[in-house]
Amino acid sequence: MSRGAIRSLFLGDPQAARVVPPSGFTAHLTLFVSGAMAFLTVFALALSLASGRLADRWAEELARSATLRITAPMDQRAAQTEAALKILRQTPGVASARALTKEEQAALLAPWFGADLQIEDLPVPQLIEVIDTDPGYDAAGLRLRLSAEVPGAVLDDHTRWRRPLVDAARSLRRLGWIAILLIGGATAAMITLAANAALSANAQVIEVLRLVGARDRYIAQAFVRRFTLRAFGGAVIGVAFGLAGVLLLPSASDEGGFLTGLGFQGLDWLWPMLIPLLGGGVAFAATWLAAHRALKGLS
Amino acid sequence: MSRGAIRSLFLGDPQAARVVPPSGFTAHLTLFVSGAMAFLTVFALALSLASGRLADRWAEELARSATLRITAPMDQRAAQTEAALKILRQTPGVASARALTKEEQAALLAPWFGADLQIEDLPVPQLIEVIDTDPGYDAAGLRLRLSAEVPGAVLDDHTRWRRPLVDAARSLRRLGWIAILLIGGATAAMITLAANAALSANAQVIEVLRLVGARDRYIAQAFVRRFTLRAFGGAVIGVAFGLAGVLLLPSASDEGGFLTGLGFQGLDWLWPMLIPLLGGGVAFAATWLAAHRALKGLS
Amino acid sequence: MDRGTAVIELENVGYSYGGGELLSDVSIELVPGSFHFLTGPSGSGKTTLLKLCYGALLPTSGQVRVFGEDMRGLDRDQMAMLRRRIGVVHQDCRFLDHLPLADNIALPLTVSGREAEQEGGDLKELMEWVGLSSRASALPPELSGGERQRAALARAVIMSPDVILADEPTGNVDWEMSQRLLKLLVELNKMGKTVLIASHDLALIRAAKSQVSVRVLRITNRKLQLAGADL
Amino acid sequence: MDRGTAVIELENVGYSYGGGELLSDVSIELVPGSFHFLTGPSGSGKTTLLKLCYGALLPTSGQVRVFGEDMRGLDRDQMAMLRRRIGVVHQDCRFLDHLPLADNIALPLTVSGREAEQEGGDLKELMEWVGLSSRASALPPELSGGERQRAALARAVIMSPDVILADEPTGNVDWEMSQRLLKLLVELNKMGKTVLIASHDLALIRAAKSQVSVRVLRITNRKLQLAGADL
Ligand SMILES: Nc1ncnc2c1ncn2[C@@H]1O[C@H](COP(=O)(O)OP(=O)(O)OP(=O)(O)O)[C@@H](O)[C@H]1O
Ligand SMILES: Nc1ncnc2c1ncn2[C@@H]1O[C@H](COP(=O)(O)OP(=O)(O)OP(=O)(O)O)[C@@H](O)[C@H]1O
Ligand SMILES: [Mg+2]
Ligand SMILES: [Mg+2]
Repeated sequence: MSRGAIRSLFLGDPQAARVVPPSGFTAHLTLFVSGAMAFLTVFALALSLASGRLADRWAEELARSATLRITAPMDQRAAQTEAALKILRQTPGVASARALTKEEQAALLAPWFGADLQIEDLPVPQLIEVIDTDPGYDAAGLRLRLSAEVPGAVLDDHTRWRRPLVDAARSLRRLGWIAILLIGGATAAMITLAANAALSANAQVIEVLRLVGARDRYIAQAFVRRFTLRAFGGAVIGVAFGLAGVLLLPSASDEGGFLTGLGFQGLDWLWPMLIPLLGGGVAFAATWLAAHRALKGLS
Repeated sequence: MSRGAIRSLFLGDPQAARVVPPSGFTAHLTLFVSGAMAFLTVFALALSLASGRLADRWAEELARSATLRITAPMDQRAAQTEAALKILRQTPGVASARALTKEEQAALLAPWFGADLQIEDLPVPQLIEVIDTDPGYDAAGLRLRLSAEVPGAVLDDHTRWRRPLVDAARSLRRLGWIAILLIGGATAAMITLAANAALSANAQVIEVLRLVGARDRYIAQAFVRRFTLRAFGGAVIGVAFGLAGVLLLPSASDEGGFLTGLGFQGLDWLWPMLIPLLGGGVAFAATWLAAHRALKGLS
Repeated sequence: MDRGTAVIELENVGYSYGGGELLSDVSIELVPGSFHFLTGPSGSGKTTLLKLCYGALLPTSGQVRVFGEDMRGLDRDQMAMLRRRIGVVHQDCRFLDHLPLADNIALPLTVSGREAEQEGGDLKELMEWVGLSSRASALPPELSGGERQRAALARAVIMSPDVILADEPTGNVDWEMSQRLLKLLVELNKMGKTVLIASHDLALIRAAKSQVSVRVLRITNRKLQLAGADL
Repeated sequence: MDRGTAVIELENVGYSYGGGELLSDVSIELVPGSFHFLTGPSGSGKTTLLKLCYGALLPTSGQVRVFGEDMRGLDRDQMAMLRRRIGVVHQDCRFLDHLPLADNIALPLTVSGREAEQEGGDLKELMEWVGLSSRASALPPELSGGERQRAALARAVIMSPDVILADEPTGNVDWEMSQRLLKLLVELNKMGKTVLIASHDLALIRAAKSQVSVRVLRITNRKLQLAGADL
């Protein structure tokens, strides 16, 4: 396909456009397929992006993955805490370790003892937040060392609880992308088939045009132009409806976690804009190939 | 459409079947559309059912929705607990109220103080689990009454935290059903358009048949039969692939919450079986209408 | 000509495609066993008149009765049944392009539920007569123009219908072949079939006159007239 | 007949659709300004021979040269260009069914990028000549068989091509109209165009002979022969 052909595709030749019958069911089919699939793609995209965001957030939280709990008589507590922090800082795979302040501990316990808890009154253990690096530390080794040097320390590894959630969010995101791929593939196949159906329904048009001396490019262009614009237009409509639908969904809330946050944020809005371009591109390629295959059968 | 016509649709008339050209792009299109959409429907169905299960589970947990916390000096605690339970039992909208045992409280606190906690050593408040009926109780009124009669009682209403999650799961389920409706509608429209496209591509066949004295039913049946079987077959293949895909997803785990549990359970397996029947039904109706509309144009 | 006996009867028929009237006040009766030619300049309405006779068009005024029944009163199934008693050769012969020629010629048998095999002998003989035996398994798009016309005639007569309406059945065949086709129609006519042929071919009409008693109808100025013996 | 001057030249051409050979060892040269008729029984290969001449088919053996160029060596765009210099009337005239007749007749101008309006005068005159002025805005499916043939002829000559190949152009028109069409072709021939007409219509050939010097080619037994003066 030469540049000239692409240019004239968009500038258009009103004469060439007329030689293709204006309408028919395959025309509506193309428009509709393109629209409906674009609509579905917008939703799948919203799902993928939302679960991607969730997975990222959870994965980040997962980094603060362990808590060290030091239960010791009040007088030994500070010393043991110091010792534990020292050990943690020496442990490879631990990014940082920090003793929680009284206020932080009180906030964590609030659901149990009320917000007006006087933490000093309670024999509450000291908590240490452990943030590990990506490959992580050797939990068994750390436990062994702690049990020797800081008898009151218990390592509570949250990873076990959160990892599956992150995996789940990631698998939801993967599901979303798979859906997008499937929808995209199905759309491409349907547009290709519709283009082929339209071309074989118009076999006589092609034959007549060839008979009176039309060049391949002229014939192909008339069809390609029509189908590309149709698929593009259908996708634009579909995306518009899809975005409207996404906007109508209950909006994100802090309390609701990710599920209600099924929308687009920031630059995400650019993604749906790609859909019509891709749809048009697929239609362009499919029709161009179909037209040239149809033409090859004629001398 | 008479019963005889439906019967002969499935028994089939090999002669009548031959008069329709065997194949072509619209044939592949129908098969493909039906298959791809069935495939997507299986996933949307899996998503809906999984989030439906989740919403149900969460909604059920929501029923145990409130905790009453009694912080009082050890000697008054039993009396205040009794008083609070009495008030709760009198409160309309409270289904049941029950003081947690020591063991239950210890289990709840385990993440904080370790499993070997001696709860007697701690000034831990007594917790009362309140299960409310569906319309719920008047939280403000209850608080007022409690503050008067049981000064150490604090009502902690979990509903505020869980309700949005249940809403979210419900909205995911709704999203799934909307997707199914959209996919179903799109499929119906595409099959209708494909049937119309095939019939208009076969206008000459219909004309010739009518000319040589074929009755409407004979002509319509040949098309209807072919399209119904095609849509049905495509959907069967699509559902098979879809189920295979769902089975290949990471399986449900207790830890991972609902997200990895995107599968079918028990009788749910019957739902996907409906898809080919619906697909075939849509194709049947669409082709029957299209054929009769096409025939009406001819004398 | 008694009313009841006419196979096809047009009474004050007028027809218009939407613009001016194309045919007006046309009345004819085709009695069983009659042999008519229909002539007239190109575009005068011969094909239209034939279409009125087999119900592809309904008259805008007047009445068409076929086998004694008013066309307007027939439902679609009755119309289909009527078509089985009328063999039509279309001017632009159309076929089922995906079926071999033999199946196409046997199509009227197929759609009326009669076994093509049963009448296999007839089919073979007929294809022999129109010179298509060697092309029996060819698809219609692989046929020459004349072969298509012959196939259309064969398809029209395979059910041995009571009436044969042929629109320009010899426009694309050579003289010898057109004599053969004429002979076939004359034989059928002698067996009592009613024949109506639209044709420009004066030589053909003359040849027919020498074999059978023929009436020539001519469309001039939207009217149908019986042509004199001057042909 | 000098080699270089022939417009269409077939040299030992053979053609087969896959079965037995349909044409074999055919050699002709059409010089500019010649007027040929092509006859032969139905199914003998007239349409096939014409298709070889305008490149719709390529010979299975031998060579076809048009305007001095070997058909086999042309790419698709060159073939399109060649078609603009050859006007073809197909036996089954096909049109763009969604465009009115006038646009269909002007189609060769449209696809070659020439403004139909510019040649509007020619178009109108031509449509007048073939008697289709009143049907200018009709769609092709609304035309009678004869009207389609006349439209196909008009479309074939609108570009005033160097060669006109017509396949049975008068099969569906009445005698008077066929005389008009013949006159058009004779006039074009007198302007130096090469004309080749496949036809069964002996009367037409005789009429042409009286107006212009005509050669009659006949296909018999897969060979092309120059028919004697016995016609
Ligand atoms: N595409 C094709 N495939 C196979 N056979 C073909 C094809 N086209 C034509 N034929 C056969 O080739 C022979 C010659 O066909 P052609 O159309 O050239 O005949 P013709 O001389 O034009 O006949 P007519 O006068 O009937 O138009 C016929 O027997 C025809 O059936
Ligand atoms: N569907 C239609 N809509 C409008 N006009 C039509 C339609 N069909 C035919 N006509 C017009 O009606 C007139 C008569 O057509 P008809 O086909 O009956 O002519 P005919 O006598 O068979 O001609 P020919 O000898 O050329 O076949 C023509 O001028 C034609 O253009
Ligand atoms: Mg006609
Ligand atoms: Mg021919």
